[in-house]
Order: sequence, then C-alpha cells, then structure tokens
Amino acid sequence: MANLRVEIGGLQLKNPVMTASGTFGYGIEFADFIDLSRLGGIIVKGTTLEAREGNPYPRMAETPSGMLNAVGLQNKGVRYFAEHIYPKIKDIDTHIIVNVSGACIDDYVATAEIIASLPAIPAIELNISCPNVKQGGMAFGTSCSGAASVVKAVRKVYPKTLIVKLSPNVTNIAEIASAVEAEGADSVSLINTLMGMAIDAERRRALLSTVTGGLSGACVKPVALRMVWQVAHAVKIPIIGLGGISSAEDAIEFLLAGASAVQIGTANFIDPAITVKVIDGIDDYLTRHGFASVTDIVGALETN
Amino acid sequence: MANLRVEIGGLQLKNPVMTASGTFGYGIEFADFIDLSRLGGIIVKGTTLEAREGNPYPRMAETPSGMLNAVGLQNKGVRYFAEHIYPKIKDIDTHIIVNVSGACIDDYVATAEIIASLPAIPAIELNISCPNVKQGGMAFGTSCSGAASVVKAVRKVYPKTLIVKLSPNVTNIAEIASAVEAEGADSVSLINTLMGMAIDAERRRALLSTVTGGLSGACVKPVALRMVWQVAHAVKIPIIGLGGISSAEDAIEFLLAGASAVQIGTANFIDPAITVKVIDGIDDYLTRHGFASVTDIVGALETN
Amino acid sequence: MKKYILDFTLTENKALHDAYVLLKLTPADGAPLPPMLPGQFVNILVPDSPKTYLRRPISIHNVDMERNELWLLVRKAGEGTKHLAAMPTSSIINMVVPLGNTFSYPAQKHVAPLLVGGGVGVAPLLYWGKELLRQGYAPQFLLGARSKKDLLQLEEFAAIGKVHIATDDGSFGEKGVVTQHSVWNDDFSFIYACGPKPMMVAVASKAKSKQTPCEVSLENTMACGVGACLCCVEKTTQGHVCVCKEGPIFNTEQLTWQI
Amino acid sequence: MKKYILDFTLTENKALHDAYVLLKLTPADGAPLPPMLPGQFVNILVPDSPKTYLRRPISIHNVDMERNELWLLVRKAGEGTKHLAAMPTSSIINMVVPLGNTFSYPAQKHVAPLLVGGGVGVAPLLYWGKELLRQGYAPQFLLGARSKKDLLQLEEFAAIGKVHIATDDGSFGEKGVVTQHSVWNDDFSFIYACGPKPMMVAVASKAKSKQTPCEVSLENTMACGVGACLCCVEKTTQGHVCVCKEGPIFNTEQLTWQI
Repeated sequence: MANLRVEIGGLQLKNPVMTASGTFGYGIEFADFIDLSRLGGIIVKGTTLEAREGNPYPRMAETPSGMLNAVGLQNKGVRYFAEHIYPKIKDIDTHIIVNVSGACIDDYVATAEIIASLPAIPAIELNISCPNVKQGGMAFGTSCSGAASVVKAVRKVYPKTLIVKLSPNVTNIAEIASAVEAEGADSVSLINTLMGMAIDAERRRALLSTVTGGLSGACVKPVALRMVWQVAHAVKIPIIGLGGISSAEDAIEFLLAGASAVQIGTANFIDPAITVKVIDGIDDYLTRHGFASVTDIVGALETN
Repeated sequence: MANLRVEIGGLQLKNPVMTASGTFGYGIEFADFIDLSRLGGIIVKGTTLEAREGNPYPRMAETPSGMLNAVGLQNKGVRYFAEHIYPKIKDIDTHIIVNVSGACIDDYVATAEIIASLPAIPAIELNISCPNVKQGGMAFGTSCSGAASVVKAVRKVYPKTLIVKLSPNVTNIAEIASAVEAEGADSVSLINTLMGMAIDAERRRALLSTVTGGLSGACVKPVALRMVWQVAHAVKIPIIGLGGISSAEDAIEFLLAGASAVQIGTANFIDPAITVKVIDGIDDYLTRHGFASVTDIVGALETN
Repeated sequence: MKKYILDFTLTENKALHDAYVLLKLTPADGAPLPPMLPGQFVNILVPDSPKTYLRRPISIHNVDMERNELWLLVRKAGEGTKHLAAMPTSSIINMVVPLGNTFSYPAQKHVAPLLVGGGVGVAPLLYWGKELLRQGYAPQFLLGARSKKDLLQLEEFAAIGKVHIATDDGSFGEKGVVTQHSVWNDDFSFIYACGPKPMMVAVASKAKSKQTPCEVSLENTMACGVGACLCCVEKTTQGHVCVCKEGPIFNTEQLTWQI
Repeated sequence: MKKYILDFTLTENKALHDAYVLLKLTPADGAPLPPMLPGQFVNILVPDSPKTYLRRPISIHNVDMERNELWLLVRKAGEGTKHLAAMPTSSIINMVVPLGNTFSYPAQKHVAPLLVGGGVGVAPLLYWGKELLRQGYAPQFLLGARSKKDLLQLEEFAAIGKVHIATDDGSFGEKGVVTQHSVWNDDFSFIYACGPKPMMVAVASKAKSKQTPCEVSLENTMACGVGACLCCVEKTTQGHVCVCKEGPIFNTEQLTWQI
C-alpha cells in the first residue's frame, strides 16, 4: 500500500480523492454505498448567506457523455447549515469542506465568517464560478480583478484553508489562478462547469428552465485536464483537479497534469461507489509502477 | 419538399448544410460516398500563405464522445492550392469556401487576395481561432481588438463573402462576434475547437505531440449551442453554427438557437454520408412541422 | 431504508406490445431481494448504450417474493429505455435499489381505494394494489389508455381487484379519458394516480372535488436518484423538494398544481 | 478504387486465443464483396460501445471469394476492439471499405519474397501471401511471437508457403526475435513486414543491409480513414503524408526511420 496522503494548504488529506460540491449532497446521502471515512474530503453543496430556492424545474438535461444542470445554488442558507446540518455531519471521519457562494462580496464574507466558527470545518471552497444564477459568482470568476477582490475580502476574515473554485468559461484561466494566489488563496480547484445549452428540437424549447446551464461529466475532461496543466505552470499553490473524473485512470491523469488532489462529481450519479474505487485504483497504480507516495506523480507528466 | 435555401452574406446556399474545414479534405475524398453537389457548401482545409508541415505525429486522441486533434494547419500553401487543387474542385456544383489562416495580418491579407482572384471561390472563412499552432490565429481570435484588426485588414482586400470563424476559448464570444461584425464581416461561424488535452496514464505522457489540442465531436455540442445562442443575441449578420452536429436533430437545434446555416465536422469521420442524411432530415422535419422554409426555424427557439 | 448497488440477472424480457416490455430480474448473486416498498423505484445503468450517460429511473412494478424477482414495466421512450427493452435474458444489469418513498394507506378499510393509471403509469399500481389487498383493503383500479391494445397487465390487475377501463377510442371499457369514467359516481377512501401529468392533474382535481385524499407518483427528470444533485425538484408548499428522495409519491395537497 | 459504406453480417467469431479473434463477415444485403486489395484496411463502426467514438481501422486479413467473406484478425487492445471481439454472430457491423493502398510486387519470381509478421501484424500477410502465390511467386513467411500460443493462423500460412517461426521463449521454431532467425542467411526478392514498430524498424534495417527492397504496413492512430483529417501522418521524404491514404504500405526508403 502506497502513501496516499496529500496536503492542500495546510490541510492533511488521507488521500487525494474528494467529492465535488453539488454532486454528493452532505455526504450522508451516500452512506449506504460507501464508508465515508475513506474519502480524502467531502465538499458539501453550495451554501449562501440566505436561503435560496434555486431555479425552476427542469434543471437537468443529458448530453453526449455528460449532463447540463441549472440547479442555481438551492440551499437553506448558512445559518440553517450551521444549526441543522453541521451537527449531523461534523463527526464523519473525513474533512468536511463547505462550498461558499454569494451575490456580492459582503455575502461571501459573512458566510465565510459563520463557517469559520464551525470547528469541524477546516476549509472552504469559494465558488466564484457558478454559471447558473445571475449573481452566482461567475461575474467574479471571469475577471482577474473580480476574482482577486472576493478572495482578498474573504481572506481577511477566514483564517483556515481557503480554496478557490475557478470558472473554465474564461480566455485565460491561468491569469485568474495567479490573481487569486496573489491574494492569499491556499489552493485553487478547477474546473467548475462549462456553460452549455440543450434544446428539444421537436418542441422547439430549451431543455433547462434557465436556457443555459453548466456542463459536467466525462465530456469535459479534456478541457479540465488542459486547464489544470496550464494553471500548474502558473501557480505554486496546490491545485485540486476536477471535471469528468470517472475512474482511477482519469484521476491519475489529473495528478500527472499537476493536480495535488481531485474531486469526483457527476460520476457519483452513475456509480455511487466510484470514489472508493478511484482511491483503490490510485493505490494499485502507485504500487504497480513502484511509486512510494502519490505525491511522486503530481505533475509527473513527461513531455518533450 | 420544403424550401431549404438560405443566404449567408450575399451567398445563396441550396441548403444550410456545409462541411467544416479540416474534416472533409477538399471534398473529393468523400465523392465515393455522397453526391457533393447536394451540399450547401464545402469549406476546404485551412490554407496559409506558405506551405506548412503541421505538427509532429501523434496528432489525434479519442475522448468521451469526441476527439482531440493537433494537426496544426498542414497544407501546401495558397499558391499550390490555386494552381493544383483549385482546378480539380472548381466545377463541383456547390460553393467551395476556403478557410484562411495566418501567423500575422499580412499573411491573412496576402492569402485572401490570392483566393479572391479565383472566380469559383465565392467566400472565405477567416480562421482566427486555430488552437494548434502558436501563430494560428487564436491570439487574434481571443481579443476583440485582435479579431477586429485582422478582419479590418482582410475586408479591405476581399470583396466577396467574408465569414469569420470564432474561437470558443474566450470569456465572452458575443463581444468578439460584435467586434468582427463592426469591421464588416458578412457572417461568423462558431465554434472552432475547444482547447483540450489527453494523457496516457500508464506511460505518463501526453497523447498529442503538442500536449494540448482542439476538442471536437458530440461532446462539445452543448457549449457550441450556447455560444450560437449568445452570439445570435449580439449580432445581426448571419451565423453559421458548428460543434458536434451528428444528426438532423442536432442541426435543427443550431438553427433554432439562431444559426442560419450549419457545418458538419467530426461526424464526417464516423459516417462519411452524414451530410446528406442531415439535409434530408431537415427537410423531413420542416414538412412534418408545417414549415415552408428552413428560414422559418432560424432563431425560433421558444423560451419564457 | 437501506439502498444497494446491485447486479441483477434478466430472467425474462416479455414484449407487451410494440412500445412496452415487462422485465423480470433477480439478484445476480442469488441473494434475496432487499426490502422494497410500493411506489419506490430503481435507477438502472443501461449497458452498452452509447447515448445514455446517466442511469434511468424506473418504477417498481411488482416484487415476486416467491421467485425472488423484481418486475419492471418499461416504455421504449428514448435511447436508454429502447436499449433496455432489447436486452436478452441472462444479461447482467446494475441497479441502485430501492429509491424514493412509498404510498400512504387509506384511513379506513370498508371503503375501497381507487388506483388510477394511464399508459406506463400503471406500473407502480400493481405492487401497491397487491400490498393494499394483503393489508385487508379492497383496491379497485381505473386504467386508461388510447386503445384496447395499449392496456397493460390487465390480468394481473384483475387478480387483485375490480378493474375499470377507459379508452380514448372506446375499443374497451368506457370511451373517454379516466376522469370521465362512471366509476367516479362511487366514493373511495383514497385516490392514487400515476400517468401523464395532465391526467394526474385531472385526477387530483376530481379527488379534490370529492374531498378524497389523493397521492400521485411523479417522474421528473433526475440524475442522482438519492437527493444529492437537486435536479428533479418539484415545487411544493415546502419549496423545492427532490422527487427522487421526498417523492416520487406526493399528496396533491403538498403540490402547487392548479387544481 | 471505389470506397463503400457497407453493412456486414458477422458470420463467424472465432476465438484464436485470449487476446485474438478471427471475424468473418459478409455483406448484409447479400451483394458480392467490393474489390479489395492486400494491404488495405476497413474502418469499422463498433456497435453499442459507449467508449468508442470513432471507427476502428482493421487490416484485411483475407478475402474468401467463394464464400463471399471478408476476414479480420482482431486483437483485443482497447474498448473498441474488445467490444468487437464480443459481438455475437449475425450481428450487423458497418464498415467503410476498402481503404488505403496495397503492396508492390517483387521484380522477379525465381527468388522468394519474405513476409515477416509479429503478433497481430500477421493479419495483412495472409491475403498478400495468397495473392503472391496466385501471381506465380513463392512467398515464405517469418512469423514471430512471444510464445507458441501467440502464433496465429499457422495452418492458413502453411497452406501458402514455407513458414519460419521465431518465439521469444523458444517454445516453437527458433528462439529469439524475428531478425535473429537463420532464414536471413537466404536471399529474398522483397521483404514485407507488419508488426510492432521496433520489429519493423529492425526488419527494415536487415533488409537494407541485404539491399533488398522492403515495404512495411503502418498503423498510426487515425480518425477519418480517407485522407481528410490529416491525423495519421507519417513523416516521409515527401513530408507528412496520411497513412490512411498514401499508406498504410510504405517502402522503407520513403520513411525517415533511423535504419
């Protein structure tokens, strides 16, 4: 058994496999299928200062090797989370990380402050890239100055590990990553969903109530890998890679491209036990190739 | 039989189905499979001022519902095209459109001038979006000022129909479309390939010689549809939609989103006769739904 | 209720007519079926179906304890269900099972409950009807279809309780839609409905006018099936809730339908 | 040579051993096979294979005119070929056929040509050997494999000409790789090689040292198969050319290999 431990901005993970926000609920939804304590971390769903109803139904459309969603940050607000959900999940023996969204900087700050007061939450993932609500942060995530301003404000009030989730819907993701690194982010996670759209030709209607939504699943993996590779050449902070990871092999590709850890998202819907299979598969790979530690393959892609 | 004729910047097409540059050779490669004269148009492969050897092998990797390529504009140069290839294809009874690439504005201009002198070529597609060569135009295609500068220069010397092919690797494709419209482009075509990457985990090597390449195929359709929809709300010139179209239904989705015509690319590799099936399928759809003309469904998506 | 990811062996694939098949499945490892309630559903991974990325949710049609078989009624709607309907017997099919909630029992046994199904919507009513009968209720069925040939599993339903039929073309039972049927002259303890949404809305309205409690089974498009992705939400008096987890069975009083 | 998009019926799927199958296919509409030359290939659409987006190019192994059958030797390498190898007989498989160029005939008939194959690389040599024999040449084969069990279609080759064997473990024929075989003491009119690239490079080098013309069959990763996408290029003395169209058969003098 290889050493699977990795570190993300001061946070020690037992292995590099986490679950992506919005795809794994609060973890407990998957407790029948896997031992949650085996995970490197659980990133719980997008949380905002006030409760949000999200977008109207329909919110989902299947696409070739992927899916679009337009959930729109439905959640009961950070206070409800702290009072009612946190007590139920705080003792799961893995890192519970909260994904934080907001419509304005003050919201991000206020939400982060409340989460900072919860001892069993060692990190937040700042979502500056939700494509599904008008003020879901994507406006912040698509410019260097916007991204920097949110991170700067949150960094002041949030002393624990601060991960920033980046939008792929940009010309130069490496620039944005550098901008948030400069403001003190401990890590960047990428990619959030690609903005896409689906149409029912027969009915001549959009398949999502919001017309456009976020594309995820295996189809986006090549774009995600490329962006991780680009960001790995631009920043020194650890990268958490995600986007279409559906197997240990996929996860290893992200590690090789420069990610220190990964998140599994849409694949949880197809195989609710995929996370532990990926953990075991990474271990097998390391053993088979003679690596003592998973950190040995981070950024180990050979190019010439 | 419905009226399938469409107009793109003064160019009358017998139907809205064209083939995408780089996926259909010079058309003659597919003459065994289909009657080329049935096509709305053939966009022949990317042509540059001087001959180019393209990128080293390997240039292709299969991905979920798609593929990456890193061909890198291999071609024998515009003069060779004019002397040796043009005579072989000029009498095909469809519109032959040349995709033009360049490393600098002078190259684009010189190439466009030579193509302008060929009477059987009624249009060019200006490629400001090739992701596979350092100077393949993507630098032009990812900023409004870059895009505008190329179009402005070419517009001065090219009097026939000028189509500009846009890169999807941008934060705001509608802005770029508006910028090229302002400089006199007759039409925009989108999307070119999304920049992606693939890795062989076992060998820890990139699958493309260039590491990154252009993603195409069914997997990109949701992103392409979304961009066509966005651009349709930003410009008045006709839009040619492409990106993963593999069936008549797909093509109709692009028309509904606001494209006046479509291009079929990667699907030609999977079914070399797909183009005529799409043409027939559009005709069937129009008849079945009681539309007299294909123009009736352009932008006819209902949203509320 | 514990959920499982299980491989099943397809023991029978019976074409009911052009558009429907009845699949019978048993756990591939020979273990007993896990407990499953009427109204619940399974989430199926369709094998070798290139255009099917996500699982397909399908209502539990029946549980045959004696033969350790789960029955599914599948309508060939899209690529996924067409592939499923074409699977040869002895195929291995992976499912997440069981998912969702169940129906509520009527308050009284001396008045019959009415189970109203349209098209493939009859699926969950068989298992629920059997369970009601087992618990001492006397369920009746009102089944609607376009035409006689579109009526599914009539013998199975007739073995449980009285079956009323409505067909659009009058080729069997009364002519018209289910809400036009004369059976509505009677009183029922509870109305359960599953079928196309306009039909369920009409039934819910009928039930409301008769002041009879009514539950419907919804089938919003879903991804995860376990309440994680929040895609399949229905707007209720409690806000957006997941059909896959808080449903698929809802009392129509919880819903915001215009009835 | 005219190319077709044709449906074929799989008439036989024979496991040669764990990793290889022999597929025999006939046009689904019963029409005669179109003309196909040795060295050409087909581009197969693998049915119901979710992870296979593009067609798979496979060498033509043999054309059985009498039975109107095309033979393909398939190595289970990735998802696509594994799916193909698992297809039941009577499956319908779509192919673009025939693609690519063919081998060149030797200049003389009184000296034998040598056909060198490694692994699944023996595939095109059967059809080519038969054609050479039919034209009055006396082809000999040199077949290499890891072990005796990895040698494919030996009886078929033996029916055409003398077969020399090299196995890595010495379990059959001479021990060692093909280029170490004693048959190289003889002179040949032409060398044809197909197999892993290092083996073809070694054979090309051997041929060069003997001043014997040599053709190899390349299998660069390809997408379109018809010279449109420019993905499968090989660097030649004429620059980058498409293996699918200018190849897959190349005289090693055209190539830029270090030999």
